[in-house]
Amino acid sequence: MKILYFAWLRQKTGIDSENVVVPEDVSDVASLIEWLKERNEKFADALSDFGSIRVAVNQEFAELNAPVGQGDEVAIFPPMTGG
Amino acid sequence: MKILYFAWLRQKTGIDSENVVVPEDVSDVASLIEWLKERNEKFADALSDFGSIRVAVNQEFAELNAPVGQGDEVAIFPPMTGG
Amino acid sequence: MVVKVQAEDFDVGEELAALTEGNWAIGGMSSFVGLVRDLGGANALKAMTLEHYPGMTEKMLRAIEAEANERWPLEASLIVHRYGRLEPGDRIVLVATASAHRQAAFDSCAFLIDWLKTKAPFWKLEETDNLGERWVEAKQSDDQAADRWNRHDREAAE
Amino acid sequence: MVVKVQAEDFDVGEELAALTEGNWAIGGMSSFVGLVRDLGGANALKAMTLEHYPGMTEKMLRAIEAEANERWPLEASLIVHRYGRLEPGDRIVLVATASAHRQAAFDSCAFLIDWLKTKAPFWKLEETDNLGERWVEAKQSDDQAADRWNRHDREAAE
Repeated sequence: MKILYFAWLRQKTGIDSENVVVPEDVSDVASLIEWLKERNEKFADALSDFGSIRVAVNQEFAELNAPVGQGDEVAIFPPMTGG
Repeated sequence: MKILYFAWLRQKTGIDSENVVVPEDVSDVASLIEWLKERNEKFADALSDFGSIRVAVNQEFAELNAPVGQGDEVAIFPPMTGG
Repeated sequence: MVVKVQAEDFDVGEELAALTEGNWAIGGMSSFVGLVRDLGGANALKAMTLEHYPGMTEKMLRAIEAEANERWPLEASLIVHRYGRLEPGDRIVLVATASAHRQAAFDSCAFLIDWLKTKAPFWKLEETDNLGERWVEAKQSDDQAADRWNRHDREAAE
Repeated sequence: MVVKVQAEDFDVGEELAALTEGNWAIGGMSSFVGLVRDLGGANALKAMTLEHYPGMTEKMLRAIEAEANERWPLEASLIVHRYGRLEPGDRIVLVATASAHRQAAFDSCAFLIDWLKTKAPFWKLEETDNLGERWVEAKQSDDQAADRWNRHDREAAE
């Protein structure tokens, strides 16, 4: 699974893009985030507040219950501020 | 008094601008128009419908009861279609 | 506040660049360009001639631009309106407003163009192959669009 | 329908001219330019860096532009959005829509810019002398502006 981090999520995790092999019990966005939080302090901190992060799966906005799998591209970022 | 005519009012009267001396009983826009209508057939036709004409006195929109006098600039034209 | 009434065409890029140049308080600029439209068909348009009332036109455009600047916190505003003979695709009018906030820019630009349609002393003469010359009639929908801005006032006052 | 996501600046005049060129069905073109604003004072802005999600950005801009074209009878539409490091006064975004009718042009342009503020995957990092670097937070007022367009749908459906 390819995971991308943007804005302060990129800064806090120290990673802009990574390829990870996720365990089988990671089946949706919520379980992916829980798994990432257990990796280390930086991730735990960056992902502590569900309300301040947004997720896209394969470049489409996704809810916490959206399914994710090994071949997916997942992006994690704060609320957008374009325009 | 200087009188200006625009658009089809200019075409129907055949005049774009004229200086006229108006009689003393011409004291407002309505009486000016009545007086102009009596000049000839062209004017009577052009000014027959109050609803389709607009008037400005000294370059400000004016109602039928607005006063007019010898030194004024009066313009008579159809509803505007700018923009 | 800039008002130009002219026969010549205008350069949209130059006009808009000049409007915002050097003013860092501007966050958004809204603009509108009106063009001579020809929908083709039996009454295909050959040309449109705009007549106006020199003197009164400039005076009224300055007054309405001043009113837009009173109603909204604008950093800059511009009206350029052409007159004379124009052909399909030609630019007729450019309105632009700039503000710290995008909504003020949008609303004031819409206000100015709605106003121009009904209150600026311009008249349009269309030339078509089939119908010859014809003065464009004022549209009720344009009056209603312009009246919106009065209604807003009344509602705010109630 | 044109979408450009680029680091370089854009020429507003050229972009707008290309949009309407040769299309005589266009009666009005509405456009909006967003600029890097600096209101000065204690937190005077030095620069703003826009980060985006390459691939998703273009895809989403194309999707929203397609939606604007479904909702309004547009003849042409354009979104140009920059990324990278920008300074006060620099252009960030250009949105333009053209239609036979001015109201369609105005409404669709407002729709696109409201949407961009909340749904396009861009993030802004501000650099100021006093506060250092700070990610711009999403504004509730921007969400409300974007939600307007959903409300219109719901009201129409009721």
